[in-house]
Amino acid sequence: MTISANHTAPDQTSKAPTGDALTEAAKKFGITAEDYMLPARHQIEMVDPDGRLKPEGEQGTEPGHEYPLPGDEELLAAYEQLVVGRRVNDQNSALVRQGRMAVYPSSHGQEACQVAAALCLSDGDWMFPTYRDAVAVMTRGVDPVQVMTIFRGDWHGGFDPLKHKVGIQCTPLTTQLLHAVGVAHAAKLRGEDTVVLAMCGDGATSEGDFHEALNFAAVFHLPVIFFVQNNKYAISVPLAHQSVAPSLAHKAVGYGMAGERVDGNDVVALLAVLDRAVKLAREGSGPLLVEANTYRMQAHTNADDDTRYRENSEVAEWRAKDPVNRMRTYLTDRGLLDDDGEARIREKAEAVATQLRDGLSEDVPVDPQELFRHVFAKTTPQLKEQSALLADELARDAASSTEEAGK
Amino acid sequence: MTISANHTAPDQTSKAPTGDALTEAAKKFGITAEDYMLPARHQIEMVDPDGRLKPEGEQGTEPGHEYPLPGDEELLAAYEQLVVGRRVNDQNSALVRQGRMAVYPSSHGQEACQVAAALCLSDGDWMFPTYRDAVAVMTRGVDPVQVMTIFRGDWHGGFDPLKHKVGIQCTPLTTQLLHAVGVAHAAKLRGEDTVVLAMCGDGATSEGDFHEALNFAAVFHLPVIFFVQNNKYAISVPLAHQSVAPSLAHKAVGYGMAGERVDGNDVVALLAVLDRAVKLAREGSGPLLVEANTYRMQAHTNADDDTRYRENSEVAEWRAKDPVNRMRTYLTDRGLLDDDGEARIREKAEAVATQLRDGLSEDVPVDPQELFRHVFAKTTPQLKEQSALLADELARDAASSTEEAGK
Amino acid sequence: MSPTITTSSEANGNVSAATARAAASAAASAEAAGPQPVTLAKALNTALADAMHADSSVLVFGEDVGTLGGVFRITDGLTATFGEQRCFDTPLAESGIVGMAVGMAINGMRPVIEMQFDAFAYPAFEQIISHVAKMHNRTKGAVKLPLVIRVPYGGGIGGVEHHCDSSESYYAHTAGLKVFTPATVADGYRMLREAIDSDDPVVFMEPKKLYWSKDLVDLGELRSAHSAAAAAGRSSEGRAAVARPGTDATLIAYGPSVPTALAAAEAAALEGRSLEVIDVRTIVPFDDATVCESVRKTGRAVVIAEAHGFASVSSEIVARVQERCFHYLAAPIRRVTGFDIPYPAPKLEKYYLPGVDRILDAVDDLQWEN
Amino acid sequence: MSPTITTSSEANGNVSAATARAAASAAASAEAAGPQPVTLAKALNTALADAMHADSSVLVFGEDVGTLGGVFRITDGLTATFGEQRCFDTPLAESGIVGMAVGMAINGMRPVIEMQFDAFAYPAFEQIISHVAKMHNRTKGAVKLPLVIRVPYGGGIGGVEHHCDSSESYYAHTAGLKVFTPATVADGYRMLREAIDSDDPVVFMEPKKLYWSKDLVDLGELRSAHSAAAAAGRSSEGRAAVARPGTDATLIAYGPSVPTALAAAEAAALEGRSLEVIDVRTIVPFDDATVCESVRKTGRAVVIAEAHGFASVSSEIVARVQERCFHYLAAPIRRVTGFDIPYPAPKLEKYYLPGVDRILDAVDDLQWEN
Ligand SMILES: Cc1ncc(C[n+]2csc(CCOP(=O)(O)OP(=O)(O)O)c2C)c(N)n1
Ligand SMILES: Cc1ncc(C[n+]2csc(CCOP(=O)(O)OP(=O)(O)O)c2C)c(N)n1
Ligand SMILES: [Mg+2]
Ligand SMILES: [Mg+2]
Repeated sequence: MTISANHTAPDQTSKAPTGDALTEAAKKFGITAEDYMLPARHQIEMVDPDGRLKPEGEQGTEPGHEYPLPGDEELLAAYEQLVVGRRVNDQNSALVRQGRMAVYPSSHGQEACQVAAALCLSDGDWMFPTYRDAVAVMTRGVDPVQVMTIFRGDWHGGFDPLKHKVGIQCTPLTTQLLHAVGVAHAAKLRGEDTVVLAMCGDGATSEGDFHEALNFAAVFHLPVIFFVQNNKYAISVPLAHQSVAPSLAHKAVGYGMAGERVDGNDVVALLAVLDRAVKLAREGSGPLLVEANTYRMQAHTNADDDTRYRENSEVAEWRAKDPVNRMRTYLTDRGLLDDDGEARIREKAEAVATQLRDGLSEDVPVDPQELFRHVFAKTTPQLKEQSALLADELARDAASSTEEAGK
Repeated sequence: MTISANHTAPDQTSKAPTGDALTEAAKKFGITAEDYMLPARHQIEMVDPDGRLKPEGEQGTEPGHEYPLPGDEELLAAYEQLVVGRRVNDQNSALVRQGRMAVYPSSHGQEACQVAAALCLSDGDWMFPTYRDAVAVMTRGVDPVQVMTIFRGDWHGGFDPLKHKVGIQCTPLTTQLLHAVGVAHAAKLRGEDTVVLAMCGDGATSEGDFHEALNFAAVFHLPVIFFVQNNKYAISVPLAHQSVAPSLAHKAVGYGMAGERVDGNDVVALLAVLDRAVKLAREGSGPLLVEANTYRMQAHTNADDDTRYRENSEVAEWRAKDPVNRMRTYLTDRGLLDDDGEARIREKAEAVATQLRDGLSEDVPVDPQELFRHVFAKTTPQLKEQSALLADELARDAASSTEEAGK
Repeated sequence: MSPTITTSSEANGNVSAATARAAASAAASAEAAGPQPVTLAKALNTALADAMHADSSVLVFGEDVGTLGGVFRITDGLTATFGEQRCFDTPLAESGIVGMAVGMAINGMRPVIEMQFDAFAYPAFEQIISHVAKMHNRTKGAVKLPLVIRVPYGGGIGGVEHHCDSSESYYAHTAGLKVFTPATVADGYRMLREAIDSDDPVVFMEPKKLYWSKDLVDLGELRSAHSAAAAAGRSSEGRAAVARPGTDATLIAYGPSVPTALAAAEAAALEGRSLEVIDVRTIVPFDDATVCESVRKTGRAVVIAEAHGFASVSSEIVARVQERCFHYLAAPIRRVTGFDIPYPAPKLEKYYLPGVDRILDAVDDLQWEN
Repeated sequence: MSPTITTSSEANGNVSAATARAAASAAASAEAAGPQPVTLAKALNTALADAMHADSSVLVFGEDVGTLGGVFRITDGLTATFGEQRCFDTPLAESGIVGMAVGMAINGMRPVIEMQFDAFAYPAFEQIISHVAKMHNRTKGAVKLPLVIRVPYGGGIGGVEHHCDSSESYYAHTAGLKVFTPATVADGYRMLREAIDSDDPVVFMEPKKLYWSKDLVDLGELRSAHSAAAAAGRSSEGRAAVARPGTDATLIAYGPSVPTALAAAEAAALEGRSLEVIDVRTIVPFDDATVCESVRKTGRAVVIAEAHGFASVSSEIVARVQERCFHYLAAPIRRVTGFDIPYPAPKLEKYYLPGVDRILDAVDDLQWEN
C-alpha cells in the first residue's frame, strides 16, 4: 500500500526522545510512515484452510510487509505443539467436567496463536499471558500441572515467573501489558536485548490500560510485541461492540508503531509475522502490534453458555478453518509428516494429557498457614496475630475431633 | 491524499452495530476509509501568521478534507471574542498576582481555540471544558465572574452546567470526555440532535479515559467532537514525551473515526474545521477528532516556573504566530475592521475586565454550612450531626468573641 | 416493547416521564399470586424490569448485560423486553461505563450499571471517587446524579483471584456515595428499587454468594408496597433491620455475613445464649439508632464482615458504637472479619471467611464472667 | 554522573548492585556539618538522591519529575545528577506509571514513582490493588515487588478540588500494601530510605502541607544512621513515636495532623492538662504496642486525622484500641477527623480541617468528671 506523501505535521515542534523511529522505519522499508504503521491491506495468510500453501501474491504481503516462509523444522516443531496444545485444551475441559478443576478458559481453536506466541521467543525473552493462554505458557516450557494450579484452585499462580520469564496468567484485562512494558524497559536500561511478548484479547483492547501500555512502549521505544488474539468475542460481546475500526491492528497508528494482522488459525503465517516482529523489535524498531484473526470455538469458560448469544452455524464456519488440521494437511502434503511422525506426536500429546490427569487428580493437601506466609516479604505483627488466631482455631478443631473420635 | 485500496479486513465477521460508518463516509467523500480517518497530509491553515489568506492550494485541504472559508460575520464575531478572551486571560493573571484569585491556568495564546470551540456550537449543544478553558466557557455565554469561582476558591464550580449546557471545568484529565459521551448518548436515545464538544490537552491524550471515551463514542456512533488543544506541553513535559505518533489526530484511526489537524492559532481555519465537524456530527457521521496545533505561551499556572524546562526562544517563536494579531491584520486588510471597530471591541473587552475586577474583589462571605448542604440530594443523619457540631463550634466562637469584645 | 425514552422526572428537572403503571401491573399478572420461593437474583432482575417499566429514563448497561443477561443473569430478559436502547452491552472498559453513565445522568437519564465483579470496578475508581461522588456537591446541587452502580461482591463461591473481593469499604469511605447491600430476597427487590429512585448515586453491593438463595416472597406485594411507599415519599434508606431479636449480645452484620450471623445466633440459642442480629442494610447512611438501641440493650457486640478488617466498614461500626454506647458495654466490641490478606484461592477460602465457629468464639470472648 | 544500571541486589535475586558509598559521602561533604534548618521537601529529595547513589537499580519516574524536579520539587536535580535513565518523565497516565513500575520491579529494579497529587493516583487504583498489593502473595514470594509509590496528600494548602484528598484509608485497607507517612523532617528522610530498602511495596504518603516545614536536622548524621541501621538489618517500620510525652490523655495522630496534635497538647498544657501525642508513622504495619501502652497509661484517647472519618484509618485506630485497652478506658475514644464530605474549596477548608480547638473540644469531652 502506498500513501503518496509524508503525513507528518510540518510544524511538529518537539523531537521524539528516541530519535524519529517512524522516519527511520520509512527509510528502511522505502515506504511512508503511514504505510509502516497501517497493517497491510489484507491479513497475512500463508496456508489456506485446506492446508494448501497460498501463491506468494495472495499471502497479503506487500512492500514493507514482507514475510518469508518459516523453515520446515520450525513448522514441524510448531505442529507438534499444536497437537499437544489441542490435547491439553480438551483434557482440561474434561477435567473440569469431572470436577478436578474449577474452571478452564479453553483456547481450543486458538492453538496456532498459542504455539506461535511461545515459539517466536528466545530463552531470555519474556511473555505476559492472560487466563486463556495456558497452552502458550506450557509451550514456553512451564510444567503443565503447575500452569493449571490457578484453575484447580490451590493457589493463584503455580509457577515462578522469574524462572520461566513468563508473567502470571493475568485476569484483570490488559493490566499485564503494562507489566510487559516495565520488564522491557528494565531490560533496556540494563542494555539487555530482551524482547517481551504481551498478550490480550479483542475485548481487552477497549480498556484504558491497553492505550497506556502501547503508548508507553512507543514513547520509550521498547521491544514489546503486543499480540492480540482477536477471537471475535469478549464473553458474549461480539467484536462489533468493541471497535468499529477497520481492524484492531489499525490501533497501532495512534501510537506511531507498526501494526499487522494475520490469519490466527494459520501457524505458518503467525510464525512468519511474529518471528519478524521479534527480530525487528530486537534490532530496535520499538514496539509492534500484531492482531491474529481467530475464533473462540467454545464457550468463554465452562461457566458460560454460548448458545445464548451466538449461532451454531457461525461456530461451524470456523471449524472448517481449524489450525491443527490445516497444518497436518500441509505438512503431510509437503511430505514432512507421515503416519509414524503423526503417531509419535500423538503419543507425546497423550503423555502430557496423562501428566495432567495424574497431576490434577492428586488431592494436594493445602496448608491454611499459607494464607499469611506470602503476603509480605517481611510480615507484620497484625498478620502474626491473625495467623495465631487461625492456628488456635484449627488446633481446637483438631482437639475436639480427636475427642469426638475418642468417645 | 489517496490510499490505493480498501484496508478493511476481508474476513471481519461481525457487523458494526451502527451500520458501517466508514464505508458510508468513504462513499460520501469518494475516498478510502483510511483517507477518511487519517488527517489530511498537512494541517488545515487558512490565514498565515502574518494575517494573509493563504492560496487555496496551500490551505492543507484535499479530497474529503475540504473546508470552505467561514463567512465574514462569523469572523468578525470571532475576532471580538478573541480580543475579549485575551483581555480576560491577562486580567485574570493580574488578579492572581494581586491575590484576588488563587490560581489561573491561562489560555493566553490559545484564544483562537477557545473562541472557535464555543462559536461552532448551537444553543442546544454541549461543551465539556478543562481547567484551561475558562475563555471558551465565557464565550459560550457563562457569566465571567461565575466562571472564575473555582479559581477564587469559593466553591468548586460557579455556574449551572444544565442551564448553560457546559460541563464543570474539569481537573482530572480526560475524565470529562466520557461525560461528554454520556450526554451525547442520552440525547441520541431521546432523538435529540445535540452535538457535544469535548476538550482536552495534548498531555491528556495519554490517559486511559481518552481511549475509552473515543472508543465508546465511535462504537455508539455518537455526535461528539473531541477537540485536542495541542499546546506542546503538559506542565513541563513536552509533546515528544507523550506521543511519537505523527500527530495526535492520527489517533482517530484506531477508533474508526475521522481525524483532522488544524493551525490552532488561526481562528479562520479553526472555525472552518470545527463548523464542518459539528455539521457532519449532527448529520450522523459519528464522532470526530480535531487536533489544534497551538502553544501554551505562559507557565502552566502561576504556580509553575516554565524557565526550568523550556527556552525563551521557543516561546518567542510562537509569539510571532499570535492568534489575535493575525486576525486583526487579516480583518483590517480585508477592510472588515477599522479603528472604530477596533475601539468598540476593546471597550467591550475592558468592560468584561472591569466586571471581573469588580466581581472578584468583592469579598463574598462564605457560609460554612454550605459544606454539608450539597453533598447529597437527600442528606444523611451523619451529615446532620456533623453540621450541628460545626454550628455549635461556630456559635461558641461567636459567643466567646462577643464576650471578648464585651470585656 | 420499547417505550419512547424521555428524561427522568426526578433528576435535573427536565421533561417528565410517564410512569408506565399499566405495563408494570401487566408484568405482575404473569406472576403466581402469594409468596413463592424466589432467588435474590430473580428479585433483583424483577426490580430492574419494574423500574424500567416505571420510568423510561432508567437504562441498564455494562459488560455482557444485554443478550447474555449478565454473567449472573441479573439483567436476563431486559434487552428482549425493553430493546437494545434501554439495556445494552458496552465496550469492555469500566471507567468508560461509569464515565458515560455520569454523562447520561447529567443529561436526564437514570443509569443502572453493572460492574461484572468487585475487582473489575477498580479501573473505574477515579470516575467513582472524583465524579460520581462529587458532581452534586460541586455544582451546589444543580446537577443531580441518579446513578446506581451494581457491584456483585464477596467470596464463598470458589472464584479465582479478583472475583471475590469485598470492596464496600472503599465506597463507604468516599464522601458523596450511598452504599446499600441487601441480605434478603425482599430487601434485594425493595432496596434496588429505592436505589434507582434515589437522586443520589448509590453503590449497590450484591452479595454474590446469596444470588441463588431463596426466600418465600410475594413479588407482586413487594411491587405494590414499593409503589405505595414511593408515592408517599417514604424510603427505608438508612434503616437497619433487626434480623433476629435477642437479649444477651448483638451481632452486627451486612450482606453476605447476615445469614452466617443468623446461623451463629441459632447455634448460640442451642447453648442458651440469646443473640440479636442486626442487618445493617445501608452502610451509608448508617442507622446508628437501631444499632445503638440493640447494643445498649445487650451490652455486648460482635461486628461481622467478610472484608479485610483493617480500616474497614467494620472498624467504623466498632468505632461509632463504642463512641455512642461506651457506658453500656460490658466488654470490648469484637470483630470477626476477613484477615488482612489478599482473598485466598478457592481451596483456602473456608479458612478466610468468617464462619459460625469464629463468630461463636468471639461471642464467648465477650467477658461473660463480669 | 550516570552509573551503570544493574539489578537490585535485594529483589528477585538477580545480579548484585555495587553500593556507591563513595558517591554518597561525596554528596554528603557538600552539606554543612551539624544540625541545620531543613525542609521536609529537602529531606525527601536527599533521601531519593542517597538511595539512587547507594543502589543503581533505584529509578525515579512519574509526571514532571525529570527536568522540572516535580511540582513540589521533591525530585529536584535527580535527572541532572543521575541522568535521564534514572529519573525521567513518563507520558501522562497514572495507571501506566504504576503498571510499568510493577514490570520494572519484576525485572530487578526498585522504582520510586510519584503520583502528582492524591486524587490523581485514583486512575492507578486497579494496578495498585490488583497487582502491586498481590504480586508477592500470588507468586508465593517468588516475585518481590520493591516499589515505592509516593503520594503527596492532604489539604491545608488552598488547593482546588482533587488536590487535597486524604487517600490513605484506601491503601491501608488494601491487604498487601505497607503505608508510611512521616510527620517530621528526620522521619521523612529515614522512612523514605526504609521504604526504598523494603522488599515490600510501600505507599509513601507525604503530607504536602508539611513540605516546607523546617526542623533542625543533620542530614549527614541521618545518612550515617541509615547506613548503620541498614547494614545491621534494623528498620523502624511499624514503630510509632511518642512525639510528646504526657499523662492525662493520648492524642493519636499521623502525617499532617501531628503538628496540629502537638499544638493542641501545647495549648492543653497551658490549661494544666498533660497530653501525650503519638505519631503513628507507619499505618501499615500498625504499632499496637506503643499506642496501647500510652492509652493504658492515660486512660483516655483522641484519634486525629484529616481524612473523612467514616470507615477510615481513624476508625481502625479507635476499633483496635478499644479492643485492646477497653478496661483501661475512662471514656469513649473520640475522633477528630475531616467531615464526611468532599474536600471543600479553599475558602472553606479551615472549617473542615481538624484544628487545635476541635481537638481540645474532644479532649474536654473525655468525661473528666468520672
Ligand atoms: C478489568 C476487567 N474487567 C472485566 C473482566 C471480566 N472478564 C473476564 S474475561 C472477559 C472478556 C475478555 O474478552 P477478550 O479480551 O476478547 O478475551 P477472550 O476471553 O476472548 O480471550 C471479561 C469481560 C476482567 N477479567 N477484567
Ligand atoms: C488524572 C490527572 N493526572 C494528573 C493531573 C495533574 N495535571 C494537571 S494539568 C497537567 C498537565 C496537562 O497537560 P495537557 O493535557 O497538555 O493540558 P494543558 O495544561 O497543556 O492545557 C497535569 C499533569 C491531573 N489534573 N489529572
Ligand atoms: Mg475475545
Ligand atoms: Mg498541553
